[in-house]
Amino acid sequence: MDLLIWLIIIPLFTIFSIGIFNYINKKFVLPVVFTSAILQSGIAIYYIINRNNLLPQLYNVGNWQRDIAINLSIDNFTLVIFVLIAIMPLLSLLYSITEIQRKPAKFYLLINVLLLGASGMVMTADLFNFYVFFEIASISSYALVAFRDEDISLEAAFEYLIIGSIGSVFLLLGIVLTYQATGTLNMAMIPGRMAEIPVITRQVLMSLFIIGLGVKFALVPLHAWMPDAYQGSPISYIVLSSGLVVNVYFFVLVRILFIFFGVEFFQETIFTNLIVGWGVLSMLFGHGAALQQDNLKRLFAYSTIAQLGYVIIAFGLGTEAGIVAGSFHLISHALLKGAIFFTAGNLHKATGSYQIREMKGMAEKMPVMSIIFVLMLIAMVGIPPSNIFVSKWLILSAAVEAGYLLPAFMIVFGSFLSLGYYLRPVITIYTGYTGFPGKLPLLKFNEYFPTLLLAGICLIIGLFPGYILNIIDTAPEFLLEQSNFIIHILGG
Amino acid sequence: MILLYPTIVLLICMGLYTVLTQTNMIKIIIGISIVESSIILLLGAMAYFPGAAAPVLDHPFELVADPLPQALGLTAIVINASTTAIMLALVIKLHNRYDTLNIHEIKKLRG
Amino acid sequence: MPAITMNPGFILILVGILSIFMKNNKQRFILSMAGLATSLFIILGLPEGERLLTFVFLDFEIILLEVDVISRNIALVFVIFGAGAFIYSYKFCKKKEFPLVNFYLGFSFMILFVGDFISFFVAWEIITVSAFFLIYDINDAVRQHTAQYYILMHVSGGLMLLWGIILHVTESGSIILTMPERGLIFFLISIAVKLAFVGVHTWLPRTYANIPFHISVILSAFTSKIGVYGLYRIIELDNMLIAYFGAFSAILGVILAMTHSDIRKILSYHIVSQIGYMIIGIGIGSELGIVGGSFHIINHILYKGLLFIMAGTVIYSFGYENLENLGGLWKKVPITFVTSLIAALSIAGFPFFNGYLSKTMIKHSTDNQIIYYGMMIAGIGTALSFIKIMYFGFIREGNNPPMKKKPLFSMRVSMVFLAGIMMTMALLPEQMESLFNISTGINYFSAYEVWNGVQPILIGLALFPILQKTIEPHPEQPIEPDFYCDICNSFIEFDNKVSKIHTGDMVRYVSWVLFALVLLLLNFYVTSLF
Amino acid sequence: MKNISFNKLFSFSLVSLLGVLLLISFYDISNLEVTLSLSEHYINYGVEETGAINLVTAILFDYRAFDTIGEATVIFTAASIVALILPQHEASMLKTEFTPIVHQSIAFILPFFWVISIFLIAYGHLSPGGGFSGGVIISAMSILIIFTYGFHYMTRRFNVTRLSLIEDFGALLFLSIGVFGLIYGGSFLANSQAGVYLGNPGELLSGGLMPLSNLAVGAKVGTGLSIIFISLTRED
Repeated sequence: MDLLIWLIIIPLFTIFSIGIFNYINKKFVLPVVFTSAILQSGIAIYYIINRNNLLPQLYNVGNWQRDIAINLSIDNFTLVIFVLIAIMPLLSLLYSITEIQRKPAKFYLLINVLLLGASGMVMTADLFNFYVFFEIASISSYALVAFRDEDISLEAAFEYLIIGSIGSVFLLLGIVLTYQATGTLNMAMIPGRMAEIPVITRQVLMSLFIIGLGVKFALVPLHAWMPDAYQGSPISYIVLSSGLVVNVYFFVLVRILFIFFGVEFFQETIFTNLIVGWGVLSMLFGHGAALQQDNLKRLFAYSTIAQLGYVIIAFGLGTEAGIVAGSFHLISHALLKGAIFFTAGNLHKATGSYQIREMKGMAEKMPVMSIIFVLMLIAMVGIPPSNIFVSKWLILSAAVEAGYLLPAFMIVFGSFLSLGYYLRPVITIYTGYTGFPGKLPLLKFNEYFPTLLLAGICLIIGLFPGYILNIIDTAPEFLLEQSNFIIHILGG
Repeated sequence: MILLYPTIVLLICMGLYTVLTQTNMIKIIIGISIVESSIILLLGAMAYFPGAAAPVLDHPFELVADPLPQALGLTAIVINASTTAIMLALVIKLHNRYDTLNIHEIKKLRG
Repeated sequence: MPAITMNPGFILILVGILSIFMKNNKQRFILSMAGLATSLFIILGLPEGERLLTFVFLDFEIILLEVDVISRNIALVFVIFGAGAFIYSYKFCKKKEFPLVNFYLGFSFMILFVGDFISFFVAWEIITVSAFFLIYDINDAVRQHTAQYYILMHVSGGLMLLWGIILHVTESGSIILTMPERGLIFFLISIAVKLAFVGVHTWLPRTYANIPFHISVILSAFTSKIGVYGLYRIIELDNMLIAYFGAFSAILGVILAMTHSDIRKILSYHIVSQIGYMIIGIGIGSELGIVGGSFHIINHILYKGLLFIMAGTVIYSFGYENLENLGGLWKKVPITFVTSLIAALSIAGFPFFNGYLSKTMIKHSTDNQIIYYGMMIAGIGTALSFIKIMYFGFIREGNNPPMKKKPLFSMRVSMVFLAGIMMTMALLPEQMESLFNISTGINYFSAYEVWNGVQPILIGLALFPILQKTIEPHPEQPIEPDFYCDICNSFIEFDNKVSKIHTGDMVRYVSWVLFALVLLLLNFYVTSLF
Repeated sequence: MKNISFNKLFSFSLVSLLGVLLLISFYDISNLEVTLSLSEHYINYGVEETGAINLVTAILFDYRAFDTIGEATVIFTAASIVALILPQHEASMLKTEFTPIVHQSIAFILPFFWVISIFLIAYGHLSPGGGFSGGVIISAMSILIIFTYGFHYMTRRFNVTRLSLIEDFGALLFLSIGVFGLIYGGSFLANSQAGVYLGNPGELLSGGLMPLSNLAVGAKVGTGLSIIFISLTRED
């Protein structure tokens, strides 16, 4: 059954109808939003479970021939993001029920737009259609950053908007030039034409794609918006952003690079070295800047930048093991970072601030949340038996196998640096209690449940990584072998 | 035709230079709009061949302009307009809060 | 009775989880003792030399149970000392400490019996983390610093281990715990951190002198011994270089110990020195050497634990631990005095005490003169520093501090228990050898051996009046900054610089984007020219 | 002062370097021999396959209708974002008073605007125009009304809530056209492939569901842009 189009139709329906429901009766909004979120997760889970007999699947929008239509496709590499689509949006929405008090209908609308953009970007096999979904996701991100309506969130949103627009201009330029150079927008037809173009032109197109998308997943030095944006925005958005959307942008860039240009091309032009080096730079820079942040959200934003550095290194290796390792790290980092952000939000309920120094003595007031927070921070360093340990193990062994000893060692060094800054919140939370003004708010079900669930999932993945590895171990087939993807889209 | 690409590149550079050097937020937005428009100009230029007719086929033509970049351009225009609207809304809001349009005075986030 | 094939560590981990739900210390204590008894029962019934409890993780075979003589004997003494430590400390342990100590012990047991690198690394790291939480205290800034220092040091060691394992695994394709084929140096660095080798030993005195005495009892008995055990399991070199390093460590540790005057600092530096003996034994690599080294681990756990218990009792009863403030204690706490005298004589290697046996074994395992004399010098230093503790602390009639609290009954029980076990072991050398499946043929109680053992102590006694000026007690700082703090500060400097370039100026960020694009394009265009 | 000039110099060199590099690559790309297979298909078979003679509309509403629904979502989102960011205030930013001549002439012109926009939307598949252009002219009407008669006059008739309801229904109409294609044509947004009567190319009722899509998009774009404009002009 072609359920994948419903991943587009359901959020679209929610987006368009939420205003009407809100107009009729505000009570209708939540059920509608949650039904749609549950349906979307359900579809993702359906594809994950039935991956062996359903995938790869192709959907022709408008029923045209495959070479002229916009195609939506799900292959085994897409499942990496589907794991996140199945988990993150629902939990993020659940958490937002209490967090978002002002104009909740608009918030749900924007979140659905974000989801629409994310699933569209992942599934589409048409270059310009990808740009449309890219803008859909970007536009809602800008608004969600500004959602809290504070000075800093507005400032951050404007900053993100400026940098993001510059990025998307270059992305559009890249897409337009690709069309001019190849005469087609179908992602499966581009590789064949691309091979006939001179090397330098291909490299120009590649750099335009890298800059355009790199802005979005905070590739150093295009990362500056991320800490600012996270500092001012609601936790539910941050979780969705660092847990899904950022990964989607990265995913698409990887797909574009590998499918359009091919891994042989990278190895011929020493591009692999460049991208691995860039990953190392990203990682060290992120860890370095995080070391003395006093705001938890900023700190974790920098740490997200650094963690994506690991993923960049892993994918940059261009080997099968590297891709599996990178995908695994993408997933495990997203889940763990989501749990950490939720916990930070819960702690924030008591202190009213995200400044680390204000969190003094939280351990006495919120013992369970504090211990979970601390354990997750330690897990983030890669201390076993956390899922990050497994993913670091995979990345390290992939890098060493591919002969990249120095980058691999930098990963180890980066873990050490990250311990340095994860210890600071730990130390502060477990430091002498100075007294809070007022009463401690009680945590509601929808606040602690997502936290505990994500933490539990992380632990289970850490102990039994096979569950996730089984899903993603066929991912490299559709990335390293261009012909697989082309045959899948265009038919034999 | 010979000056087409230099014009587009010049427009892109002008826009980017505006973004980099102007301090007024509205002017920065204008700069970004210039860059975006120049890319739409590129799309339009790609569609055109010397002597081609517009792609409205009410009777058969020898040579028809490429309709696809035009459609893409239309989409891009709409998207750019939406982005610009959001930018302007944010500028209004920022002006209310910070009481300035100078971008160098809006620096609460750092570090 | 059927033997249970199970890694005894799991029992204690389970006990640790259960003890969270217990109501008071007595229940937690009984539970922990029951856990230790079960572990003892399991350890005695474990089959040797088989690889059991295997399962597959990431295409690798995890071996959770692999027993040999040495690991079983060390585990036995872990059980004995664990029991002693629990008896000693259960009255004043805090609620959070019971589960943590149980986790700590559990993973220490686990690491003795695992047979592959992944579970070795897992246990290695969790030991660090649980020790971090044991050291950490919510209301004490010094302990917070200490804990931070401890975990940074140990995790960097652990990451070195991970790196070494990765290198080894990609080279050999197997994770069975053996001599690494590649990246040996990283294994050595990691183990050096864990066993507090000279140079990376700084965490040890800093930690053990600043935490509550009952926790230092536990930590001092296990942490560095696990490092030595790791050395034995991983490094199979009959390399004299390691033995030389061991001798160096033994001498330097003892010199550092002599210059301090906090009891626990002296004891801590002594660990560095005693670890040197174990490294010598394992570095020599002959069967006798390894058995001597691991026998020394066992002895050292007992007597060093007992000495830390003594230090704890002194702190508990008098409130001081700097020798400057102590004196004439032997009348007030006679049991403590007698038992710690036994421990001090053991550590100095006096004949008829148990340290003597293992030191003699190590001496017999090599003909190398440098090592022989190195051990001799270290022995003299050991004797000197324990004469220092005994003299200034217990015998000298100086400022007699008033006794605040009488030592608890449970404390005295544990001291007598441990001293009794030590004496039993000391007087039954043949049985000890049979426990290790070895027969050395050394006649421990012959006049020649006894004279050899007594020599360093006599020299120490003779030197004591001469060196009294330098080893006179003096006040001490709890935390002294060192080389590693400077490294951390340089990281923070780097971070300041990184953080400063984010000025909040959007235009600057845009220019970074353009700069990156230009750089990328230029790179491609320039490389295309060549 | 010195600092500022350095900044300008740096920016200038950065931008001009980028310009040179881009120019080189533009010429590189324009010198390539390319077969525009996609466009050739549209030009050769577009009319007979979709029933619309305006190929741009055929692409927008049939071949690549999926892009269009995304684009409609962008406008929709932008409108709600602008309404979200800018709070509801009473007074208008535009305080200009016009003479009766202006009032009268605008009142005279407005029906023509209306006709033009309806024409553009209805004949979108036959002549240059379409839902987007028509929608823009509708929004131009509301801009004119606000300019000349003031903000209150406009909001008395059409406030933002009511406009966004219209927008919602327009968007839902477009979506349901897509779902219609899914049910009858087996694929989301299937139009001419869904077996809908295409008519003779050149007639008003041709192109299958295209006029209906144009209508939906026109309503959506017109109200969306009006909302954006109304929200932007409101101020304290």
